[in-house]
Amino acid sequence: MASEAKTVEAGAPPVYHHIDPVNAYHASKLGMWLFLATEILLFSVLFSAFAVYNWMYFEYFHDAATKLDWRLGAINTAVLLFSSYTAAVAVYKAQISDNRGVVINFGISFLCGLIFLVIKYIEYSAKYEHGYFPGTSYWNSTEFSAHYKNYFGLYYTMTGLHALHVVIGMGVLLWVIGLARKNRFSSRYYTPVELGALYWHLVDLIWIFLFPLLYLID
Amino acid sequence: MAEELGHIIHPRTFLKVLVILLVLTLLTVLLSPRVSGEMVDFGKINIVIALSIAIIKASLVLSYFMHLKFEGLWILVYFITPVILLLIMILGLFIDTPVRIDPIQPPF
Amino acid sequence: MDYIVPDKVSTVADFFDDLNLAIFLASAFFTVAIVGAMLYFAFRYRAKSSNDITPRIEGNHLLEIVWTVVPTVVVVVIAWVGIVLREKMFEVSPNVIPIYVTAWKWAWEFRYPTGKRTSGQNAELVVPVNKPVKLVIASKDVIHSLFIPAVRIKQDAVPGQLKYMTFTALKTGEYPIFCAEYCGTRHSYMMAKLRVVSEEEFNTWVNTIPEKTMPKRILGKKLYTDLGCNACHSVESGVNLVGPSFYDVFGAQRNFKDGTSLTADENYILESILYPNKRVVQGFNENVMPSYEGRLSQEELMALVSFIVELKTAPKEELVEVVFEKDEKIDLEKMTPLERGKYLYSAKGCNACHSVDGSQLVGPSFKGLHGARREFADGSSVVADDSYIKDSILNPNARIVKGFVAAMPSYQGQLNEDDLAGIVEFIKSLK
Amino acid sequence: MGIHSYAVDEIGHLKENNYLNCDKSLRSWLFTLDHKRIALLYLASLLVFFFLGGLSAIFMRLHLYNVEKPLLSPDAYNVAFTFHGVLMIFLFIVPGIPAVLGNFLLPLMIGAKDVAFPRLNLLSLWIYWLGALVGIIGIINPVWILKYLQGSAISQWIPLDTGWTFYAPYSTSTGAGEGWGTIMMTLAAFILGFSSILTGLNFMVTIHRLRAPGLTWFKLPVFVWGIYATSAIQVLATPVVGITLLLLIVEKVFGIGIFDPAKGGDPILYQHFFWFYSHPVVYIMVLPAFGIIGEIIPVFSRKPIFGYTAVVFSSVGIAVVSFIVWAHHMYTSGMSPFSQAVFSATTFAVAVPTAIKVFNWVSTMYKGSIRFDPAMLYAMAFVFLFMIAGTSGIFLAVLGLDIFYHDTYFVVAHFHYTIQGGAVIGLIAGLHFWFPKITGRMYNPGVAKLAFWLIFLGFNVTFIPQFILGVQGMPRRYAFYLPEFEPMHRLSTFGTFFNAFGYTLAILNLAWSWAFSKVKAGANPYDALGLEWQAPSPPPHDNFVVPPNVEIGRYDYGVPVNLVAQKEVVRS
Repeated sequence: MASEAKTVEAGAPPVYHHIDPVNAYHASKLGMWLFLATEILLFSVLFSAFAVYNWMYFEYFHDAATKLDWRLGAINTAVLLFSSYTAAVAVYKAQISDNRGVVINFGISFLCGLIFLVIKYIEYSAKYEHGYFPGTSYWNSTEFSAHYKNYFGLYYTMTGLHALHVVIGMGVLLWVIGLARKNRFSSRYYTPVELGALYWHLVDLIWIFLFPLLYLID
Repeated sequence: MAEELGHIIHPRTFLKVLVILLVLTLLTVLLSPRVSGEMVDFGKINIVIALSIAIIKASLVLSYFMHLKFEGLWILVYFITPVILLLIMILGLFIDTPVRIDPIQPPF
Repeated sequence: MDYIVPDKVSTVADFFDDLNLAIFLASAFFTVAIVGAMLYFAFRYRAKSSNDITPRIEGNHLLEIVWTVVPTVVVVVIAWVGIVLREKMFEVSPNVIPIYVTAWKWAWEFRYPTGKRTSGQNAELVVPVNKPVKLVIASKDVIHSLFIPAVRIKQDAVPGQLKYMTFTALKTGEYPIFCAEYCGTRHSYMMAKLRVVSEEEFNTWVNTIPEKTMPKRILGKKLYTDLGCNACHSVESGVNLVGPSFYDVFGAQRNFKDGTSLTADENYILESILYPNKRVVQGFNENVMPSYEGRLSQEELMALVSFIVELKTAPKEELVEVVFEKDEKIDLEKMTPLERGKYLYSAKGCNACHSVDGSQLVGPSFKGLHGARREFADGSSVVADDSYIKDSILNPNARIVKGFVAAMPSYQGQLNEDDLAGIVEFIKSLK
Repeated sequence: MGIHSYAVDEIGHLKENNYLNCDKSLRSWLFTLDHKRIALLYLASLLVFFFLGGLSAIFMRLHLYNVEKPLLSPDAYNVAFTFHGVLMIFLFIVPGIPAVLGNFLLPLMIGAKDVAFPRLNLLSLWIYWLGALVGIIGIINPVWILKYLQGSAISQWIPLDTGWTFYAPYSTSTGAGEGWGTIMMTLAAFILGFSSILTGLNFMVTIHRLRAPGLTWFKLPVFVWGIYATSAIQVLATPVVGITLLLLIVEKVFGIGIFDPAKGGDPILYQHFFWFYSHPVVYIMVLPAFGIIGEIIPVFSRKPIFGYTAVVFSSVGIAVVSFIVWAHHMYTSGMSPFSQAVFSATTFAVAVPTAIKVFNWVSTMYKGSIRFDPAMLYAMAFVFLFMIAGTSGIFLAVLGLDIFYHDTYFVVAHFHYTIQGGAVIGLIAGLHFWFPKITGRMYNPGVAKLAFWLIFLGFNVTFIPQFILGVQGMPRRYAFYLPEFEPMHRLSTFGTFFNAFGYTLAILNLAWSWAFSKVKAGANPYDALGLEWQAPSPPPHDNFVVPPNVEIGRYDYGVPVNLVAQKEVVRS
């Protein structure tokens, strides 16, 4: 009974009983932007908590921030920017019905995501050796103040949640690559490509603000 | 048919935007006292510099990579509203937390 | 409205009640007017037939403008007056008496600059009449809120921060103090009293501090019974009740469950009062003794430690007199069984482990115990009658109720038949 | 896929092949993509949680009837009020009107066949059920049952007792069930938040993209505007509480000290983030109710709604202003005096649009031809109850008065008048008004009116005494009180039974009439104007047999030709 999206032939938009294809495209994009709004709000709470604590306990946060390695942060920023570029190119390829182009570009983005996670893993393990743990209860030395430990608490929460979104973004990219390999897209139907790219751009957007705030504050 | 769907931007423009973004990232890194020492240390203004460059980068990604420049009005509204709410939240917190004066510590 | 509103005690109360009444009258007027208009329209324009001809009124710009501007003006005025009232409430006048209030899970504590302290169930905020007072409020664990309805002011006690509240009492008398921010099990029992007294009475009250006048050891002895230590720690050498006897602690070698050991000195005694479960002596079980951290002031801790340290050196008769001094003076025979049981309940330290208001301490609560079915750890169960209560006082470890630890000392030989009957009578009265 | 042939009889009733009996298998119900069926599944789950929440409320009131011989121990009372708060808010009233009447009526009112993303709509329903399951487990706290069976002391492990606000130091340090209860319940609230976000997102895109051709923004019904404003708040406010509760969980699991003062955090920061969501959420609850009342009063007064643009702009205005007022819940929590003054000022900006709405409803009835159908009785009762709710809100918004009234029974009475007097009476009114459209049958008006009077009287007798308790200075969430508060508590408990019995009677009347009533309802039983009345009742899967005629203005009562035109549409 439910009018499932029946794919007639490659590249044709799915047919729904309640909405015509062009309207469906614009509706999906509108819905995606709304979802991006909720993601921005999700991170805005972390940003404002960080801003408040940074203002109140500036000295602690300042010396804690020196423990971070800004070189790895900078590389990560470059990696994500490049993956954002390839995601945008992938959308262009989909718009000109070049499914192979989509697979290649989203593949590159996926790899960049992987590199980002590897660098993140290196950073986290470096911190674990130095004994900077997320929770205040794990610290072995007691001469650090609670606010000093909180910096790392916030650092792990923000970068951890961002890394989780990178993983979700990579999952979305894989799903779209899967469809593109069955050359599902054409200039008449490329909504999943556009939505996947939008989500990936958001993940990059969040990191653009995370990098200076966490790594370079003084 | 394709034109009705979404606006098409040629990868050449994407490449130009990518280059500008990488340059801006380099600029942010160079301008931070942590990296290039006291020469650029202007105290509190550093945060403002870093954030403004980040805002420029973000607006570049938004308008070109995410086609926001060529979208309808409503999508722009849906993007601006959470940013305004972020500012309201930060403003609401900052008129309370830093301005809160607690009485003195009792003598014993 | 006056018989409902709590008594007006502080200078702010009048301003508060007038604003309160003014807004009440304004709201009542608007409500009656609008609902009245609605009811009038409803009956005046009742449907006569199924298709009456009704005028096509889409709106009326003038009317809409009026009823937007008028509420805005009214509301702005009220907001401004409200802000002025708040400023008056928290306005600190120059020569003010500071009182330090500390809230912890389910009790208030009021400390005065002269060192006078009241806390726990008999916490009392004593304030001179017509003199401004400033309360500096802190909390030890979760958010509480000092609420004095008679003064019309409330201020949260936030842990890790200090808040203040100030008022000038105009009328003497006793008024309730509540905790207004939910803080756990006994949130509704966390009450205290505000006692407004004359200037002279306040000065005498503030300066009579029992702790200061007594020698440390005597204060230690008073705390030893007040806090119920006597229920688990005896003061004769070798008599171990639930906990080790105090007599042979100081200077002795203590070896602990985790294999470590040290000679007991003042710091060890102080630490085991504040954090008893950190180091438990072999042969005793942990998670029995409650921590006294935050419930005793510095002097009281020092007094208790010095009492334990000087047990060996103190003259014997002062010690003996110390412990049993209460029995001789009060002649048990003349009391009724109920009074006797009630007196023994605190004298023998039962209050340390068994509450009378249903709340959970180390042992089961006495409230509603008599006549209730008791299931034991070994699965059997019996209705708690007189013989069961007597039996569990004399040899408590024979049958342990499910969910409790075998921690009760046996009172064999310390209580005679009448004492037991008295205690049973007292428990029966706690329905 | 052309339009099916539907046997619509002369009064617009569709016997076969309507959305209810077109496919009766359980699978077709649980995996339905039809917005009408999803609405009914939501309604069924909501009513279950409504009665569970009501039950815990009755236990509390019985306990408070006589505190000398208490029915519950202090712990049990804390669990009861947490149960009541969490169930009623997260599981009943927040999804409440948007999920039930919003889902059912939105596509009908804008002439669409379904919501924009039907599969997302089904996903929201399933996420709601998952959240409810996790929530119930969180509250009952199986760890507690396991340990109780193993014979350990009861008091160490009690079910969730932090109240629906989960305030930071209490919920992170002690917390119920060694943290199990709090973690599970905050996780459940996070999941339910997702369902709320996705529903809001769905409705906003539907209103943007799926309006019937010719239906411009200012021809939309007032209810659709209410749903649009509510969805905007749902989408923009819920993520904030989602991440705040996630931070609470992270804090308990990893020991990070963001909100816990023992670890260097600031508990007032938690209150800021929590109330940033929790004030807009009270407008999620009440804005759809404003929409429903804005639909009912014009129909039964046969008059267009007075000042349509004013009502629309006040709905959107409330949604906008609701984001800048959150800290009036925290006046006494130790905020800086300046921020208290600022938030007190912004709070009054919310009072004005609400007042405008009430004035507009009452003026709609001027010179109308008013029929006292049960739905109209509820609507008029709503106006009265909301006048009391609004004015008592003024008391709490005034900074000086709130220092006294915060966390007393005055607040309890105020928010019950706004939520129960507002949102729940709005939901019941909507269910009665659109009952013929949902089920194709008419309910028994006599029993409905009896249930109305029971609810109205019981509600007032329950909560007017609580206003007086508030003035006397009785704090809220108390399991024990001083003797001077006793008479009012007894009166309040006396009223609770009528209130509870009234709701049960109203719901049973609707259920019974759906199952057994012989009276078939036509497409337009009230001769009302509006797109949803042009669909047969109960509507088929694709909602409309004949493409809806948008030219007939929704509020053009008093113009006879429209009514006649309206009747033709249904039959052809």
